[in-house]
Amino acid sequence: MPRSDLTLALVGSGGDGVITMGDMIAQAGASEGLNVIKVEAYGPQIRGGESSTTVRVSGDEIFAQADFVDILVVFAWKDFARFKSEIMVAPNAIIFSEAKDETEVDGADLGAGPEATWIKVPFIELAKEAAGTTLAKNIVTLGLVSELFSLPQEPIRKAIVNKFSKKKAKVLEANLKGFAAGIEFAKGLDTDLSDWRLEYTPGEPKLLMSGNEAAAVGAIHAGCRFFSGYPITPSSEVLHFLSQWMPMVGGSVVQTEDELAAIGGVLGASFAGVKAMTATSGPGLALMTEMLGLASMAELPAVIFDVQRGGPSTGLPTKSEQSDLWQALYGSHGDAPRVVLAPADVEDCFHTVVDAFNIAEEYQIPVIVLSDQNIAQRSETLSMLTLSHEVKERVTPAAGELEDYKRYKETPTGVSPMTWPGIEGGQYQTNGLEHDEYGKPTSMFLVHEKMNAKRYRKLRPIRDEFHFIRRYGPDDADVGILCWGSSKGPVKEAVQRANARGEKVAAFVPQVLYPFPKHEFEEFLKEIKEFIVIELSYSAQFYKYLRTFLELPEGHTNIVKRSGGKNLTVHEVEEEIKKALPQASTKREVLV
Amino acid sequence: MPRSDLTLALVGSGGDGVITMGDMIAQAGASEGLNVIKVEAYGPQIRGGESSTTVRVSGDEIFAQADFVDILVVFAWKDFARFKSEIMVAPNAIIFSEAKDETEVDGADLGAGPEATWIKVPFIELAKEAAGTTLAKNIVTLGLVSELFSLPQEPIRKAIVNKFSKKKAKVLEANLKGFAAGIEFAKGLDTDLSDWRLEYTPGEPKLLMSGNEAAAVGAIHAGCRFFSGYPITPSSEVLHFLSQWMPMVGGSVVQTEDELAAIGGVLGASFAGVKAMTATSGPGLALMTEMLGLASMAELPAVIFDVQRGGPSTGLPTKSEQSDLWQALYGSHGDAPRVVLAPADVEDCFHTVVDAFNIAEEYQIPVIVLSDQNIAQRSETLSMLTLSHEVKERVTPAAGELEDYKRYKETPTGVSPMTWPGIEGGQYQTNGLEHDEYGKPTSMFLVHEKMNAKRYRKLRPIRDEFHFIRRYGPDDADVGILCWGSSKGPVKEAVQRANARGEKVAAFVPQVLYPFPKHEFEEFLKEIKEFIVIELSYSAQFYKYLRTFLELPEGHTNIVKRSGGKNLTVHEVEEEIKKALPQASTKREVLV
Amino acid sequence: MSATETVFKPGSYKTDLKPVWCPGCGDFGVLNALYRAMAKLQLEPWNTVVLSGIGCSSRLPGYVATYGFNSVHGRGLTLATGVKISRPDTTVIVVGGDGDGMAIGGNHLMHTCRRNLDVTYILMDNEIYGLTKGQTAPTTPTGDKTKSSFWGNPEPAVDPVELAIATGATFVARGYSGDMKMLTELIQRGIEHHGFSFINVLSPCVTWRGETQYGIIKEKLRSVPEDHDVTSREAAMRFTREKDVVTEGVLYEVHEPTFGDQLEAIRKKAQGGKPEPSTKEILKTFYPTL
Amino acid sequence: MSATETVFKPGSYKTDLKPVWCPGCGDFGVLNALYRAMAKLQLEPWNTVVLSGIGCSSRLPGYVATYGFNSVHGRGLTLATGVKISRPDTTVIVVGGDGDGMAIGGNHLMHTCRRNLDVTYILMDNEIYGLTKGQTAPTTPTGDKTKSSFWGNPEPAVDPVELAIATGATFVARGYSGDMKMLTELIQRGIEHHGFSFINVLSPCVTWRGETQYGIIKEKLRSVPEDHDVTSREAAMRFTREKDVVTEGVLYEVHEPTFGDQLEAIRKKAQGGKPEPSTKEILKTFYPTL
Ligand SMILES: Cc1ncc(C[n+]2csc(CCOP(=O)(O)OP(=O)(O)O)c2C)c(N)n1
Ligand SMILES: Cc1ncc(C[n+]2csc(CCOP(=O)(O)OP(=O)(O)O)c2C)c(N)n1
Ligand code: SF4
Ligand code: SF4
Ligand SMILES: [Mg+2]
Ligand SMILES: [Mg+2]
Repeated sequence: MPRSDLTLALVGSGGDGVITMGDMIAQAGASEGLNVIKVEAYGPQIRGGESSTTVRVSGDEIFAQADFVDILVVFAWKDFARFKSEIMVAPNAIIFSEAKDETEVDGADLGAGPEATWIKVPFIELAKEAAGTTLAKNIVTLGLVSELFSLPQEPIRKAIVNKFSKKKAKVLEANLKGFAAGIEFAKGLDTDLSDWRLEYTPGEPKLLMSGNEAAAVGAIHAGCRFFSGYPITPSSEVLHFLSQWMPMVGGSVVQTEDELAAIGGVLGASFAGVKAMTATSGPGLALMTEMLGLASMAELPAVIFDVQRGGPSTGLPTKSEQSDLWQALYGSHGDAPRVVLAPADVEDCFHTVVDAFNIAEEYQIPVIVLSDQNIAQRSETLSMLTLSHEVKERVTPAAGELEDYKRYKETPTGVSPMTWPGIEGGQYQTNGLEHDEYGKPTSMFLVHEKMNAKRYRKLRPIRDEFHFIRRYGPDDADVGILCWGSSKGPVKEAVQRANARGEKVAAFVPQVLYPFPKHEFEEFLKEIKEFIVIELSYSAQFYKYLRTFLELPEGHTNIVKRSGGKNLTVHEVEEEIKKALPQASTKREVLV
Repeated sequence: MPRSDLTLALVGSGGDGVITMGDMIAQAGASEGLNVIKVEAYGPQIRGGESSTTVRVSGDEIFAQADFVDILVVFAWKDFARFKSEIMVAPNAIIFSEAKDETEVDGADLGAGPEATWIKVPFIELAKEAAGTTLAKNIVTLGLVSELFSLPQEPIRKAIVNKFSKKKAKVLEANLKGFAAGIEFAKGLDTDLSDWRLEYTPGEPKLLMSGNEAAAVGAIHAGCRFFSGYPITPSSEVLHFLSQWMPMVGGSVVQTEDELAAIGGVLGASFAGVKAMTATSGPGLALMTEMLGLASMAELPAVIFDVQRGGPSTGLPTKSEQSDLWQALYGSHGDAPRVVLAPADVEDCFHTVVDAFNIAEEYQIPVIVLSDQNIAQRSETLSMLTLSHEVKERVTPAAGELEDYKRYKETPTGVSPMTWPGIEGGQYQTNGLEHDEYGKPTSMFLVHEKMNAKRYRKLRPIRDEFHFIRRYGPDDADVGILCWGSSKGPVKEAVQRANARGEKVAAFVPQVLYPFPKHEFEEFLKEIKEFIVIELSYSAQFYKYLRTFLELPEGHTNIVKRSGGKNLTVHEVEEEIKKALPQASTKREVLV
Repeated sequence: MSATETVFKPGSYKTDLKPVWCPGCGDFGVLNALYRAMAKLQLEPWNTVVLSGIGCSSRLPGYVATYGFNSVHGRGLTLATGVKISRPDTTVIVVGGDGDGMAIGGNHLMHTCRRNLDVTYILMDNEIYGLTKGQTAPTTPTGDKTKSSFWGNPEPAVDPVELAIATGATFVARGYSGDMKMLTELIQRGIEHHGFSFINVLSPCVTWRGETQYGIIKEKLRSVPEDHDVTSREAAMRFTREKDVVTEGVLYEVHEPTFGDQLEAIRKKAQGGKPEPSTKEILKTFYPTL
Repeated sequence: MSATETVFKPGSYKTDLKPVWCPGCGDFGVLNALYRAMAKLQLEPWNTVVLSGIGCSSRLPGYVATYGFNSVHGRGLTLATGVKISRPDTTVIVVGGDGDGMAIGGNHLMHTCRRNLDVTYILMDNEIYGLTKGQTAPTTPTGDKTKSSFWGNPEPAVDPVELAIATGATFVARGYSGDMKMLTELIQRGIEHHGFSFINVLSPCVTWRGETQYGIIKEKLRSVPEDHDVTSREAAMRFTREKDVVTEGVLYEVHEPTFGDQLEAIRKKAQGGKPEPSTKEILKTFYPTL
């Protein structure tokens, strides 16, 4: 029976072209309206080392990488070793490998069961014969897998034509021959793989974007016209994209000497009345925390896009983790209010960035958007329709407000009229010192207390106005799961599977972490019987943060936390649900 | 009836010599074995602006500045304005002011009641007449107050001789005349102030030190031989002191270009096997957080002495606050374990720094000592006897451990054998990347999880070994107060007063904040009925931190928090006790 | 009164905040020279931004009635970059101390010089950390005893002028806060210069370096020779690391594209005369191009 | 085998960690030259420390069997200061990339030059950010297109040699990773130099700047003229901002007291031949002196 959802993993080393291969499958899928999620991984070698690409294509909605790979292609087993714990195949997977490679492989190591199908393919030979170069191995593979598993073959062929049409005609021709050879080889195979064919109804083409790209587009959409940043994995694509597009919309990109200058540039531009953003990762955010406090104190709008990776220190720079949370919430000296948002998928990256600008500009407060490597660097299909979002502009003070102008005037919301250079009569002198309503420095306790209160007062209206929350599953769930960021994908999928089994499981995913949507969450808590909180942080940063202001159900709270470095799997979530369900059925009282 | 405890405040502007005057009273008191606490305060002017000094001298133990000033001397009321909310006099205070100053003063503004005594003194005239210069006003004042209130007059005279003996004989003579004139004037006063005389039994001289000085001596005592730092108020005295003394004990002080270099220097020296420290305040600590993560990851001993001031941003650089706590606990990316200690008085500054080195060296972990401006810059009398503390040395690996040397070997305590340059055969290559037991970089999830666990495992033995806690009041208290840092002084004093009234009030003051002495605190909680947590942080950082791992008594927890900028007063604590006591008597069940 | 009719006098730029500086501090001279230069140029307060880091000297923006920002230690130039690049029509002036600009902020100084950002930077050099009460600065002479160098400063001093020239500033001058006329002119010329103008001002700290500083500087002070070729890097370098003299005046001035010019050229190239793409148009580029 | 009998060969300094560098990367040449220089000097691995920041180049300490520390981006020199000052008998070598040393780490470079810290700093200059996959570096030529400069780099490039000379390095050399013999000699001389030795090594990134870099450099390469006066700052400056040639060799070398020398002198002065005071003796100074 053909299937609607298929995951392929391709493993090789530099020059094997596995990344190109993944791209082409993803592009072809997207052009056919399929849902695609593609991730890449690399060994420590900068170039020429091991690399892998994993593509999930599906006719149904998908929310994460699959836990298990259905189809694995390995050009050399020694390259695979690097990914052993990262790429697990399904027990009944189809495993293709280079015929010449005689490495002994223990299927159990990969997750393969006795029911797995092992197929040796003379990739090198086929490529050499058909295309005259072993470089065409990947194109041969595309022919093979597209034929065997009914991947969109015509679009893949077009992708090949596209890629090589800029080169000499001979090169294109050779590659098309390689493609054909792969198809031919597939046709000649006598193993029946028809159960593995992908069945889908073609639809409108979809966009294919990474989280970092979506964030960058979000910034431009929100009206950001100044970006300063310092490259750092896994956030650099934001800088790359904006270096191209920002000038086209009339804005500026400055690659600064370090992260201190990056946040400084943002605060300067913002002070000057221009929407501004920076992007970084944990180590860079650490360097920015001093000036984040300045943004809180001088009440400057600022958007800091932070893509989390494994820590501490340089840590695991290419892997995902959810351990920048504390630093984002608490990483400044003094009582320095800020807002923390967190996208949970690629599309969210667009929306949270626009929200971040809206909040920053309306409330004159720094907003940190905590993305993570998982959603930042994976490619995902999106519909154009979902990518629109209302944009708010900074409000110029009314004329009357400029008489005896108080930049930090006390107001019920804590928000004061803000001018910027160019506005005649709006001049003011600000600073990072404690100051009075005019901005004049003071060290008086009473002013300090009043101004602290003013700055924190903004958080309440922000909470009331912005509640970007996702909720899955039935209202009267037995088990309720709370998670954030990229953990959403596997959690949502696990919840849907559980619901399909008739299990009453629900999930709550806040995209606004601070100020936390407390009301909504407490409503959620009331309904459920057993509570699970899931995160990828060894020290359980999210759980501990929740405890600072929430009463979590005593005896019914299951803390699921581990280090990052490996993305959360649906299986892990399902295991937790399995453990929690019986607890829920034995205890009937409502929580909280 | 004479008294054993007296607080004087002296207010003037640059050139009035109020700081000298305070010094002399403090020195004289210390030399007579009195207990002294002296604080200074300044207006924003760098020099020549308003200044004040407040000295408390007492025959009894004292723990903080007094809430109210008994004797106020004001040379010019316009200077006093700056300190209005900081210096409050007792309702029955004696207030001396310059006879020539005709400013109308509303006593209520200062806290004075109708029972206050107002005395105009022709300071200027007396000084000019007796010493030939108005500059001697302060010396005249010393004569006056020492005579009227029985302050140690002979030692004060010696202090004057000391100060002016290096100058021309005429100058000394003139000042001694001024002193005599002050005494004379006092004798001629017809107001009876005998109730305000200080009565005490002279004792052995005491040391007079600030918290920063005590910390610096503690560092040398602990064996610190490398200090790198960047000046910042209110921590610079540590740098100043060490710049003098460190070379005398064979060590080095480097004033770096910034705080990034300061912490870098510390990590380098520590890697090289030399005990090392830096000192800073909130903004500097913010800049150090990236490299704090490196210390966690590379498992390097490091002591970071942070003196808190008002925040956020530049904030209130000369005022105390307790708002660097979150940054100290959480201000790094990734899961980065560290230890946080907090001295609660000047003496503690010595001990916590030695403990910090002991913990850092034994457990190869960064230790942050959170002092605050209040204890850092006040002068306090200490006994030599209390200033000793056991010192631990870094352990060299046993010979066997160097075969197949694993720098990050897994052990039950998480502590691995550590070598340093100069040790033959101990060479290893380390980094801030996740690494295996040998220190080799890896991005494998399983290693990451294992190593996170190893690094965090250290916290448990640290908690078991180090429990520097102070506890005051009866075991079976009705009301229990938790506080940290300089808040201890007023809390302890309030508890003693309450106990003297027969009220069952106790206090718990941990000097180890992380890992928190949970057992001991839970024991404390068990005994009490009503719980108060007190801190100077607008966003209640300490209270929220406690919530992350403790169940605080529901319905019996009183959160007392406010911004810093003004030190906690005994009165504030007493008010809270007054509110809490009736709650405790109505509810009899034991908490937790 | 509309903008065009206004005549700005030096006093027009005063705010009602009283300087916290010590009586006799060199920074008063810098502030006054700045007021005068601004008046000479008739700078519109609402189109002028004065920024700084932290230090005694960095308090200056509070005393100038333009848009002003006394930011955090060492980072004045980073904020100035954001201001000038995002709002190129404003006149941007940055001030700070030797510690602010050469110690903690040294990296930003170096890179802002290199980029030739069109702002004027006034480094108020008092050879000491004033605000924090007298520690060694990068310009403190070797051997001098300070609060943080009990046994004498072990480090050689930086010459800010040398650093500015070597790292690419296109206008480099040395001034003295005691020479109001010259300083006013230097600031005026610095603001007029299209590109990064760096003005190293000797501005004595009477409190931590003593009143004698004025005398010491006056003794050594001389003007830049008439025949000095300001366009020669080599010639300008001759006025660095001076020992027995202090040369005042414009030491170096060349014309190079500014950072803003370069970014503007990029915008032109990128837009190619076409209107700004909409979000939708940008998104469309993410459709597979098969 | 005791230390004195050992003979170290270049291979003795190899660890069993395989370099992550791309085939053809210039950094291999630097590593090999370093091994050779170390063997020539018979450096004892246990008395040698190699430090770095973050970058492709900064991976180097992992491949040298001494004490090694691949620290965090830009901070190699700060750690080196702690190592060298606290343990003056060790030989300290610091390596890093152009981004690491001149962008985020620029301030430390400048101040370490100034202090004349007795360490050897090898800046592996590939005109790009290698590890993060090809963004503009401070040494990337103006106009070059990189991942982060889609429309071409808007900034002028720094000349690391100029900066090092201007900020006080006492030994400044330029080398090329393709000239092993010369580079070995430069590193050896740098280590032997008492003071801060700065070696700017052109070390091509074949992945992000292309294989052609080798050809371009070779074409321009020339040795420092025989008659060059290495003690002249002015003469050395002539080899900076070169366009058509690349001059290899020792460009500048003078002898000045090192930072360590200065601190040692302070210790001598402070101790005045007296024994170290005990804690009690220090505390006693806090008794009132009336
Ligand atoms: C991150 C940080 N580190 C340190 C300080 C403390 N600090 C304030 S001003 C200053 C130096 C002042 O010297 P300078 O820049 O020369 O200015 P001046 O006061 O001499 O005009 C220092 C170290 C700070 N505010 N922030
Ligand atoms: C604080 C911080 N910011 C950014 C990064 C990301 N980063 C790692 S290496 C690098 C630059 C690499 O370039 P370079 O120093 O020239 O070394 P190369 O790889 O070219 O040898 C950057 C930006 C980081 N690790 N830490
Ligand atoms: S301390 Fe020095 S620099 Fe600061 S205001 Fe006073 S004289 Fe000026
Ligand atoms: S990316 Fe460039 S610098 Fe890095 S290893 Fe490869 S060739 Fe060398
Ligand atoms: Mg200064
Ligand atoms: Mg590089």
